[in-house]
This record gives sequence, C-alpha cells and structure tokens, in this order.
Amino acid sequence: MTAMNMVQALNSAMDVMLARDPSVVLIGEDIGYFGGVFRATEGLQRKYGAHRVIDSPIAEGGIVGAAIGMGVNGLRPVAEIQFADYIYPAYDQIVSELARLRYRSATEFTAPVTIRTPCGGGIRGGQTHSQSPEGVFAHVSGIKVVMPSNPYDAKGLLIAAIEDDDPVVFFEPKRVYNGPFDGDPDKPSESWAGHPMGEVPEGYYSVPIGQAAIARPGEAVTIVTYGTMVHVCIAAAADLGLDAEVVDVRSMVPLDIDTLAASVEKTGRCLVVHEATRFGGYGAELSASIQERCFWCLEAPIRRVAGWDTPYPHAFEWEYFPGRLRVRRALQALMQEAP
Amino acid sequence: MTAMNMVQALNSAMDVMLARDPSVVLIGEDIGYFGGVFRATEGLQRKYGAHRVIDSPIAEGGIVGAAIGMGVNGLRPVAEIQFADYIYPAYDQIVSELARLRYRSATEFTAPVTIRTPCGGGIRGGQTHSQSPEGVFAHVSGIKVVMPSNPYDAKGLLIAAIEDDDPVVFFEPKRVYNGPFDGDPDKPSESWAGHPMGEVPEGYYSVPIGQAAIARPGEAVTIVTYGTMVHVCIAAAADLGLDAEVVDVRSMVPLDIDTLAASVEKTGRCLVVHEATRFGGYGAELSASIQERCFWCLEAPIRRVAGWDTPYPHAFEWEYFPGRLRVRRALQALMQEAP
Amino acid sequence: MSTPHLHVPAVPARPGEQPDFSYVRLAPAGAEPRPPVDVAVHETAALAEGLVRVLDDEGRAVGPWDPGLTSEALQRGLREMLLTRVFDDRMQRTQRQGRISFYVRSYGEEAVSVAAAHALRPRDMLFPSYRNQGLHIARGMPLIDMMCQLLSNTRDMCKGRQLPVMYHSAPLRLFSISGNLATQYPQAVGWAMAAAIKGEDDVAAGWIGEGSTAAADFHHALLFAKVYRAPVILNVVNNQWAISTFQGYAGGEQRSFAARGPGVGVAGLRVDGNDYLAVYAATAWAAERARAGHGATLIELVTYRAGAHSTSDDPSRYRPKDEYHAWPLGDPIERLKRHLIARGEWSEARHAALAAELEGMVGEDWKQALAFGALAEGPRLDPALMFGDVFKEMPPHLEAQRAEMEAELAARRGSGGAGDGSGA
Amino acid sequence: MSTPHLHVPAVPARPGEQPDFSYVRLAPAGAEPRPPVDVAVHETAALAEGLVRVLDDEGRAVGPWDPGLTSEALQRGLREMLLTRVFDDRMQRTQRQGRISFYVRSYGEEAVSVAAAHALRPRDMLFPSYRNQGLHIARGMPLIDMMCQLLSNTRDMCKGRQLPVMYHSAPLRLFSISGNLATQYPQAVGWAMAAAIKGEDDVAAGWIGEGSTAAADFHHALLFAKVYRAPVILNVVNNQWAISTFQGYAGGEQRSFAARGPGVGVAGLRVDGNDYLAVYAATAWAAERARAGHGATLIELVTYRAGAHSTSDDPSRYRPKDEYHAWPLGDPIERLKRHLIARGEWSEARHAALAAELEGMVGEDWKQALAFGALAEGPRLDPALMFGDVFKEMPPHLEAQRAEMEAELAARRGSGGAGDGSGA
Ligand SMILES: Cc1ncc(C[n+]2csc(CCOP(=O)(O)OP(=O)(O)O)c2C)c(N)n1
Ligand SMILES: Cc1ncc(C[n+]2csc(CCOP(=O)(O)OP(=O)(O)O)c2C)c(N)n1
Ligand SMILES: [Mg+2]
Ligand SMILES: [Mg+2]
Repeated sequence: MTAMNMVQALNSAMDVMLARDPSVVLIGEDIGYFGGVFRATEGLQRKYGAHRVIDSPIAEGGIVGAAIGMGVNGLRPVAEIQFADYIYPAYDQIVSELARLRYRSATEFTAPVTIRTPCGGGIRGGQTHSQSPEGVFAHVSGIKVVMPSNPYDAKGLLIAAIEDDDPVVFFEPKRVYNGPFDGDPDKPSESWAGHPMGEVPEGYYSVPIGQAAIARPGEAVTIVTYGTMVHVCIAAAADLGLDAEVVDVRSMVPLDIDTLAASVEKTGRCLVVHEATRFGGYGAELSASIQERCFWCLEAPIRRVAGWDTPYPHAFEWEYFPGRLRVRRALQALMQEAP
Repeated sequence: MTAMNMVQALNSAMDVMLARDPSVVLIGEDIGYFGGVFRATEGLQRKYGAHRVIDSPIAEGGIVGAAIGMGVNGLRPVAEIQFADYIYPAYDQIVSELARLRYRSATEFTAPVTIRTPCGGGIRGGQTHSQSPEGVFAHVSGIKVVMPSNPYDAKGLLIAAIEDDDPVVFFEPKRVYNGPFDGDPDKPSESWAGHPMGEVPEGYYSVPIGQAAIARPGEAVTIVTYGTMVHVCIAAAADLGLDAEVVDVRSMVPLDIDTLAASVEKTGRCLVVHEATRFGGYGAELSASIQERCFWCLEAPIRRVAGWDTPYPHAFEWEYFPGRLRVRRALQALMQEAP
Repeated sequence: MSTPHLHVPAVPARPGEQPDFSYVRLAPAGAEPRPPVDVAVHETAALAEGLVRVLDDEGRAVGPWDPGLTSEALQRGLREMLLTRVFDDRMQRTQRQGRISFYVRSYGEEAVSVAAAHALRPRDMLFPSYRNQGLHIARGMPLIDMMCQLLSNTRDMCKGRQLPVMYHSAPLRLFSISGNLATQYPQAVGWAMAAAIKGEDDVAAGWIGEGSTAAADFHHALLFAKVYRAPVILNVVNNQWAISTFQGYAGGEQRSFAARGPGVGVAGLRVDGNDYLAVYAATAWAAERARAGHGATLIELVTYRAGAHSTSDDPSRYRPKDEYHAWPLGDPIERLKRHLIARGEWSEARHAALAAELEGMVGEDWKQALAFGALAEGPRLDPALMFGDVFKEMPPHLEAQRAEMEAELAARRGSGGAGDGSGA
Repeated sequence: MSTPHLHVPAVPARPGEQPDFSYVRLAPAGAEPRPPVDVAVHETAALAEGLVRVLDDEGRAVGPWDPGLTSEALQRGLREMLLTRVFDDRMQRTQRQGRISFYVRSYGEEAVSVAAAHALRPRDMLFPSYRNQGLHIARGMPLIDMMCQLLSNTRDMCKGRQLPVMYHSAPLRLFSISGNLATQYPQAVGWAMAAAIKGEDDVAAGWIGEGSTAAADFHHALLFAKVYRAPVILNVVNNQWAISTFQGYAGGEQRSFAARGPGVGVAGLRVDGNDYLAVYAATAWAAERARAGHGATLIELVTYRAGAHSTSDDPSRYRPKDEYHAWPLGDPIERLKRHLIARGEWSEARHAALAAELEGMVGEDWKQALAFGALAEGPRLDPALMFGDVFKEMPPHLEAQRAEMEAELAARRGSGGAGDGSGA
C-alpha cells in the first residue's frame, strides 16, 4: 500500500494495465508527452511509447470514433476527454455507436472502450469546466457509467472499466483529485494522505462495477450520493451529529439498487444528493427507483439536493455548489418531516 | 376550423409564421423543394423562396450552429432534424451554445431557435428511426422542451415555440402524425378527422408553453404522460373501465407541476408513462417531483411504464412498445397496491 | 457588385425538365496518369479533380490505370455485379409484396462495391454504408443469410434487432452497418490505426455517400487518417443525390469531393464509378499505398443513383424520371459486358444465360430463406432476445424487464391478443 | 516497404533541445500575387500554400499586398497592438497576485486581431476566440469594462457568470466568447447567411486556433460557407501550439491550414500573422470579396504563441524556453515599429513614451476597475443573478430555487459562515 491521491491512483491503474495487456492504448488531448492537463497520464508515453499513449487532435468525436475502430480491431482503448464539459461533440459516437455495437451486431462486433473524463466544479472553472453530465449518459442503454469518490475506488474501478468488455464512461470528480473535500473552500485543502481510501495498492486489483459502497454506516437516514458529494454529505451529517448512512453509488449504470433499498428500508428516510443540475438529473432516477422499491417503508418523502438548474456560475460557485449547509438544511427538514 | 392531421397542422403553423414574420426561416435536410421526408414543409419553399426555406447539407451540428448565428443576426430559424435519432451530432451546439447564450452574455446575445424533430416508434423504423431522447434535453438548463399529442396542440405549440425568445426543442410523435393511435397496430389506422383535437383553426393562434392539459378527466388514478402515449393510456383506462385522469404533460420544460400535483392529490395514485427507455428517463423526473409534492397523499407508490432499457428492436417493436396491455397491467397492479 | 442575397446551389433538372449532366466534369478514358503509390499528397491534386477511367466508349481498356485483369477475373466481376442487381431487384419486389419492411437498392452503383471488394485482400476490413451490398456479395456472404436478415426471421443474423440491410460479418470482415450516416468513417480510420499499432499490414476501407461528407465524422476521419498516416481507404460514393438533395448541397458545386483529400493532406482520386476496371485499379493503388505505409487515400466514385433512395422514396417528386438514361457514365454492368464482348470473351447469349442462372439462384435461395419465416407471418425469433447483448452480461434491471415482458406475453396469449402490444 | 507502424507527427524541438523552425515554409515579402477579389477558388490554391507578406526584413512595405496605409493608420495599429500587450502583461501580473482567477495573453499574436479589426467595418460582426482581445481593444471596448469582467466584480458585463476573458458586446458587434472551442465558427457562418438573406452587406468574421480546426464545427463552418457562398471570413490563427500539442497533430504536417479552404471550395490565404500590413491587406481583400458576393475566405495567420497557453499552463514542460527568439517571423509590434521608423514617422523615443503612456493608462483604469470590487475580496454582484437569463422569463422551478438559495444565504449569515457554501 502507498498513499496516493486520485490522480496518482488513476495513473497507476493505467500504468498497471498498459504493462499487463499489450492491447491497452490511451488516446486524448495533451495526454502524451505532456502527461495530461491534470497529469493523470504523466510519464506513461515515455514508458510505453507514442504509439500506445497517443496525443490526439482536438476532436472529441474523432477520438471516440477512432477508439471504437481500435476496439473493433482488438485493442482496449482508454480515451481521455479533457473536461466532461467537452464530451458533447462525442455524444453521437457514444450514444449511436459505442452503446449499440454489441447489440446491433449480435455480439459479432464489440468495442471495449473506456472514456475517462474529469467532471464537477469547485475549482473556479466556470460553466465550461465544472459540469456533471452523468445523467445524459446513464439514460443511454448499452454503456456503463461510473464515478469513484476516492483514490482506492478510482484505481480499482478504472482497472475494472478497462478490463470490462462493455463500454464504460468513467467520470472523475476533479475537486477530489488531490484530497477529500468537505465542502468548505476556505479551509486549507486536505490531502488524501492519511485517509483510509487514500491507501492504494501499487499493483493490480479491481473494484467491481455495479456495486455501491457504504461510505458511512448509520441508522437515522440514508444519504444516496456519489463523487465529491460523498465527502460533503459525511461532513454535513457530522455537523448535525446525525447518524446518517451515506451510500456511495459508485456505479451509476448498472445501479446497485439492492444496497440502496436495503439502507432506506432500514432508515425509512432518504436524501439523494449530487452536484449535477437537479431537473431531469440522475438523482431523479435514484429517487424514483428507491421510491418504487421502498415506498411502504418511507417515513418521509425522498428529497433531492443538487446543483441549481442553471449553468455553473463562475463568481457564485459557492452559492451554486450544493455544500454542507444545503445538505444540512435538507437533512434537518427531512428529519422533521411528518404528515 | 378545418380537419387537419398533425403534419398538416405543423405545416400550417410554419406557413402562418412565415407569412406573419419575415424573420422566420426554415432550414433542414430535404425540407425545401421536396417538402420534407414527412411532408411537414410541403409547398413552403415554393411559397416563400429558397432563401427562407433552406435545404441543408446532412450535418445536424452545422444546421444548429448556423441557425444560432442566424438567430443572433435577427432571424427566427426553425431547424428540422429529420429524425430525433439523428439529433446527437447537434448535441454540443444545443447544450453548450444554444442553451447558454442568453445566460453567458447577460442577454446581449440571444438566438430564438426552434428545433423540430420527429420522435418515437411504432413505424417499423428500427433502432435509428424510433428513439425518444427528450430526457437528455430536459436535463439541460436553458432550453424549453415540448411534445404535442394532437394536431391542435401541435400547431399552437409550434407557433408559440417559434415566437418564443428562448430556444425550444420541439418533439413530434410521428406515430400520431396521421391519426391518434390507441396502441393496436393491427387495427386499421385511425385518422384525425372527427377527433376533437383534429379540428384546427387555419389562422394564427398559440398554445402556451409551460401548461399541461387534462386529456381525460377522472378521479380514480392519475396517468401522467405525453405524445403518442396519451392515446394509448386513454384506451388502456377505457379497456379497464377505470376512471383515470390522463394528464398530457405537453411541456417538459418548463414543467407544469401544479397541474400534475393537483391531479395526484385528488386521485392519490399515479402512473407515469412514456415511450422512451425507462432508466434515467424523463419519467424519473416526473415521478421524483410528484413524489416530493404529493408524498403525503399517495396511497400507493408512483409507478412507471416505459420502453424497455434496450435499443428499439425492429422485429420486436410491439413487444417493446409500451402498449395498452402494459399500461393496463400496470394500472391494475397500481389500483390493487396496498401495504 | 450584386446586392447581397443567399446563394443556393443550382439543381440542373427537376421533374418535367430535360436531364442536364453538363455539370459533371468528364475526361477521356486513359487520360489520367498513374503515379507511383508513394506520390506526395499534393501531387494528387490534379487526379482529385480529374477522372480516372479505363473503359472507353468502344469498351476497350486503355491507359496506365488498366489493371490488366484476366478474363476469369473480369467474368467474376460481371457475374457478381449482375448478381447484386438481380438480388436487389428481387428484394425490391418482395418489399412491394410486404414481405420485408424496407429495402435499399444499389442499382447503377454495383461496380463501386464489387470492384473494390475484388481489389482488396480478404483480411482487409470493410466499413460499408447501407448501399454497398456488392461488398457482401463479392465477399461471399450467403444470399440466404442476407435474405434472412431482410426478413427478420428465425435465422436473422441481427436477431431481429436491426432494420433490413444492416448486415454484418466478423469472419468476412464486413463491419456492422449503422443507420447513422458516416459514423463508420472514423471507426474505419481507428481500425486502421490499430492495425498499424499492432504492426499488421491489413488495410481498412470505408464507404459513405457524397451527402454524408457533410457529417462531422467525415472530417474526423480525414483528419485522423492524415495525422496518423492511417492505412485506410476512404471512399465517397458520389451518386449525385442524397434522398432529394442534390450533391451541390454537400459542397459539390465546382469542386470534386476527392479534392477534400489533398486539402487536408490525404491523397485524392476522382474515379469513374461505373467503370469496373477504374474502380478496381484505383482501389488496388490506394491499398498498395496504404500497405506500404504511405497513408490514406480519399477516392470519389462518380456514379448515379439509378433507383429510388429506398423503398420509402419516390424520386419522381424531385428529379426527371428518365434522368438515368442521360447519365454520361453509362451503366457499370453494360460497360463491363461490352468490354468482355469486345475482348471476344463474352456474348449477349452468355449474358442472357448468366442472368437467367442468377435469377434462378436468387429465387431458390429466397424460397429457402422464407422457410425460416418472415417478419409479417412469422415464425419469428424469441422476443426475449431484445434484452440480450445490450451488455455482455445482462444486468439485474434488464433481467427484471425481461421477466415483465414474458409475463406480458403470457397475459397476451391468455387474452388471445394478437402480437400487437395492445392485447385487445 | 517499411513494416507497419503508427505514424505520429514529429515535434521539432522539446525542452532542452535547440529550437527548430525549418518546418515553417516561408516566402519573401512581396512575393505573392494579389488576385482580383472575384478570383476563382481553385486559383487561390497557391496562395493557400504560399505566404502573403508585406513587411520585409528591412521594415519596408513591398509588393502588391501593401495596403498603402497612412502614417496615422499605421500609428493607430502600433498603438493598439502595444496597448493589447501592455494590457495583457498587467492582467497576467494581477492574476499572479490572485486578483483574478484566470487569464489568457495574446503575446506575439497582437497583429492577428488588431489589424483585422482595422480592416473591417464597424457593422461587421466578429466571433472571437479567447485569444483575440486585440479585437475588443481595437473596437474600443473600455479597458475598465474588460477589467471588471476579469475581476467578476459588481460591474462585470457577464454578471459573474463567465470565466475571465469571455467578453462580449452587442453594440461593438463582438460576439460572446465560448469556452467550447470552435463553436463560434458555424455561428459566424450562420450570421453571415442571415445577412445575405436580409440583403445586408455586413460581413462576419470568426477566429479559431489551428488546434481547433480539428473540431467538427470547423468542417461545418467551411462547408456551409461554401454551399451558401456566405459573406464570412474564417480565420485560423496558427500559433503552432494547442496547449502542449504541436500543430502537426491538427494536420499541419506538410500542409497549410489555409489549404483546407480550396479543398472544400472556399478561397484560401496563408498570411504572415506577425505582419500588421499583411494581415490588414488579407482581411480587407477577403471582406471585399465577401461583400461583393463572391463568398468566404479561409485565412491562415502564421504566428507563434509567445507566452503560456494560459495562466494555468507552463510551456517549459513541452517546448524549449527560448523558442520565441528563434521564431522566423519576428514580433508583430517590433516589425511595425521598425517600418514606421524606416518611413521616418516614428522613433525609439516616441515608442518608449507611448509604452509609458499606455502603461500609465492601464494602471489608472485598473485602479478604477478595482473600485468596483474583485472576486476574492468583494464586493460582488448579488448571487441571485445566477438564476437570471437562463430563460427570458424565470420559470417557477427557478423562482423556487432562488428562494431556497436566499434562505440558505440568510442561514449562512446567521451562522456567521463564510461565503463558502459550507456554513461552517
Ligand atoms: C446523421 C444522419 N442524418 C440524417 C439521416 C437520414 N438519411 C438517411 S440516408 C440520407 C441521405 C444520404 O445520402 P448520401 O450520403 O449521398 O448516400 P446515398 O443514399 O446517396 O447512398 C439521409 C439524409 C441519417 N440516416 N443519419
Ligand atoms: C471542445 C473543446 N475541447 C477541448 C477544450 C480544452 N482546450 C482549451 S484551449 C485548448 C487548445 C486550443 O488550441 P488552439 O485551437 O490552437 O488555440 P490557441 O490556444 O493556440 O490560441 C484546448 C484543448 C475546449 N476548450 N473545448
Ligand atoms: Mg448520394
Ligand atoms: Mg494554437
């Protein structure tokens, strides 16, 4: 075990897989010689060559289109989209092709492509470096969607994604690249060192896709969340001294509804929290499917805390971000709720 | 008033607006000389000229990008995307630009673009001519999303969309272009003639965006749906002799939650129905927000009926399509549900 | 200075007007030089605006591009082009009879696919559009397999999931056809990049129509092919029409589509697409160039969509009915037949006999295919197949939905309902 | 025949290596002909691979492209290029001090924007990228307005919604800058199409970097400009780098970016982007061509990104530190200064005085801008503004969310929490 931050853990996952499997290749903007704008691929081109760690033109649609072809020809491409805000030019290749190929060819053609992309705000990136578009991928049949909240899961899930024969869109909550974030931007930023999930094996291991994790066990209320918000929610519950069970969804598709439902059946109350905009977001699916499963055990309506339904405003980042206060207020209201 | 089918009503809406407002232009693939693959623009190029009814290259992203520029320069473009299945190449221009322009420029630049696109299945179109992607637009802050279920609303809402200074994505449920559809493909297809909503004024009128409609008043249960499924749901309720209130959402964004909630508060039970795939779809938002508003009046969990979470399979269209039987079974189960 | 107005591309002839192909820039057969395969990209600029032709009006093969094929090879070309047409005509008829839901013919464009397939190696990977069935036929896909796909019957290779004509074959290296235009183009480039990464000398080839060059994927494909010098052949089938839209709206006014290649830095060839020998020679040249590591070639194949866009289309609404007769590049089958006859290796009689043989063969196969069912009358595959292969392993939510559907079908059978979802 | 391998574009020099610009194809000043503005597209092919230059190494203006500007016009050009640089340097420093969160300089590329702005009419619509601040300065956007946007303060034109440098001005016809590369390109073409539709003789001009030519929007823009002969000028600023990625990865190997124009059917010019006179002349030529109804021009402006990509970038990680000194096209300000001095209309002393004046001016404006607040220290605009202008009228769900946020802020003030969303 070594202390790694999330970027190092991701780098280690790709390093391990490039070494283990000659069919693994990386492609993306600025990922090669430079090592990526967030340094996730640092040193990998030097180690594995420019034909396996490939600098690409600025064409997200071309990157994914080419990656699909590579996958069809026996490679396991890992494409980096520099920011999730810039994944939309690739949306057609992902939705119409990557997600459909196995199905429409009745398994004769498949492309095990992993698409890594940093998402989320809290880094003063403004509306085009802060988005969380997981919802518009989770709705698409045929792709798996994953978001880790810590270095250990990041490496294990990324290895699982690369080894997965299905396409995976892998979202990286960049606000927690360097350390957990409890929602207070004024506090000196924490590091992963010392955090239990910052202890990462150097070698190969994987975390199975399709399983949620109990980030904090509790009895009073269930908070269903993922990514950066896992840490904010734990902090908010702590602020209130509330014995909340915080469930880290981790795998958005397939969803581990059983783990979520078991928790809600136990607590009787549920708060769904994500950073993405609220309306029509992934939290709506969480709320709807939990309600369908747990309706008769619910002691109060399932509530959602999310980013407001506006673009991510540069100057009002901390009024926009669903921080500890917003989560606390929602928890307080939820605990008080009664007919 | 004249009897019009939905295609004629849409054609009439564009005809009226081209005549009323010289800034209205149409652009799209095969829409000009040919009049559109569904004939929605038939005769309009001859009437208004090739510089106002513009045949375009096969580049959905280019169509929307150019339409935005036209909008910025004072025109009111109505872009046709030939099938909703082909809107994804334009997703970036819609999400990153059209939806954001007013906001990021603090109103100095706006583009009142309307994007019309036929959606939905039941026409043996297979997986690339049958999709209902409204959910991936409803999640995007800054665009309005509309889907009419009949000729009267189609014309009124399209005129409202064209006059709206905000961008509107206008989905047309093509299965009901020529007549209402109760879900039985073996019955001779009905025509709009004689249907009350098939009576359409020739001239100018509009149906306000942001208002749901009660397609069938009732007391026993609320069915929240839109597009083709409005007719299927009415038929399914009739099959059961169930006094269901069928609410036609019509405007997905902004959502008229008050009308939905009022109905559910009255009936105590709610079924959400759409043709789009279920997981992460727009129905999840309907379920989640109705649950938030009406939890304490709910006598049973809110259930969803939707397309299965697979691509739209050509040969199994009627096993895929959420037909009358599926709606009926869900209604029966819902009415029986108890702790 | 003219007052400002929006230019819209001219369409030479609309219904009722005289066909006018004066806009098609021609060149005599044999006129274009054949450069070495390592020629510099910019030196192909003239070829990209010229027209590579081998068969002249007398049916002779002339000039440096003559691939010098054996009589046997030529007869195979003729046979498979004719088979493609016979197959198309028959399938079109069955669609009219309601047996299949949709069909797309390649009438008039048979050389584009058949000659290319013959010029490539079996290991080379093909990324077709929906109008390249000649590739499948030339690669030996059993007609029955194609027919069963068209019928969405119990032997449908797509398990009922795809529209007719969306064939695929991994063993024959024919990529799965997509309903989304041009998406296969950057995929073909990526496939070729992978071959280069793996050190294999396989070549990829992709086909799209001229209308599809407007798609972003065309740009991405050309760019990636240029940047990584990918061993890929990018074919643009310029059949003048994209449904009702004339090629001028794809940028064809006063500029060839092949010229996009040199513009970006990819070799470009403009080729007589109705000349089997020219298509063969151009494809062979591009494949050799790619295999030798000199990179990609953009080949524009000038042809004409002699039929409707598909069985859902009626071209008489937007172009003169008899336009095809005025088409200056003739008919690919007629021209190769004429050449073989000129060589003394073929005759009208043999041709008639061949046609009869092929029609008989297709008829036979059709009978056999029908034995496996048809979408309308059944038998059909198990609808539960719709839940398979969305993912490699079926996740719980799809298991649950499959069970729901099974229950629904059981209920439907109970209520004696038709296979219609209404259960009424 | 080489064994297959993936070609990757060569990068001439990495950190520690000698700068090497031998790949930049040069031409002597005055060498390129200046065709009439109605020249046929294909006749611009040579110009698209050539290099339009006016200022020679002695600072003389030579050749047919010399726009013959007055001393007054030249001095205005010099002044506004220098002001752009002074402004950039000052804003960069303030970013270092943490006053603004992010900044992008145009160091070394000032002529690209300033000369173009001067060659266009005030009614012409400009679609800038984030590195064209020279356009804003040349069009007279008050520096204070730009500074307040950078500070996201109480006078921020973007109401706090945008990253620094994402300026806009409807009255000055400067389009809102997007963080998404190249999206403005097809919008510029659409704007120009609308001008033509309305019968107005306004021209649109768009700017993107060479790296952004890889984006689909570049293709759509060129194609629509070609098909509808739109009155638009499409500028590609080839500053050799896209963050850490060398222009070869955008397709620049052995091919100019301007050549994409003639490839598609749009006139192309490759221009010395550090030559104020050449940029001015090329822009004026393209504008005249567009206004006369002859269509679009793709202008590649060959320049060098002398500074970091942005304040978040450290170029010493991927290119030689001193590369700029070896750049063969020199510095745009130095070259125009030299020309004015050669004409006897300028002097080092006057230049120094001008620099001092502009620095003073920028310093003054900065003080005034700061008076309106700064993102870090405040005062800031009302956060409730974040809910405005998502739609023209605020829909109920946003009204409700605004109320929620107001309550949250009240609670935060109550708990004496910082403006941090934590309330801790
Ligand atoms: C992305 C996308 N947009 C639109 C369509 C609808 N469509 C199907 S075929 C076609 C015309 C294609 O013309 P062309 O590329 O010239 O090929 P051809 O049919 O002539 O062989 C169109 C517009 C589609 N299938 N995909
Ligand atoms: C669609 C998209 N992809 C990626 C990015 C991230 N990005 C910002 S600037 C940049 C490099 C652009 O280079 P170039 O176009 O040459 O412009 P320059 O910065 O050199 O002026 C990249 C990759 C983006 N903003 N948008
Ligand atoms: Mg065509
Ligand atoms: Mg650049």
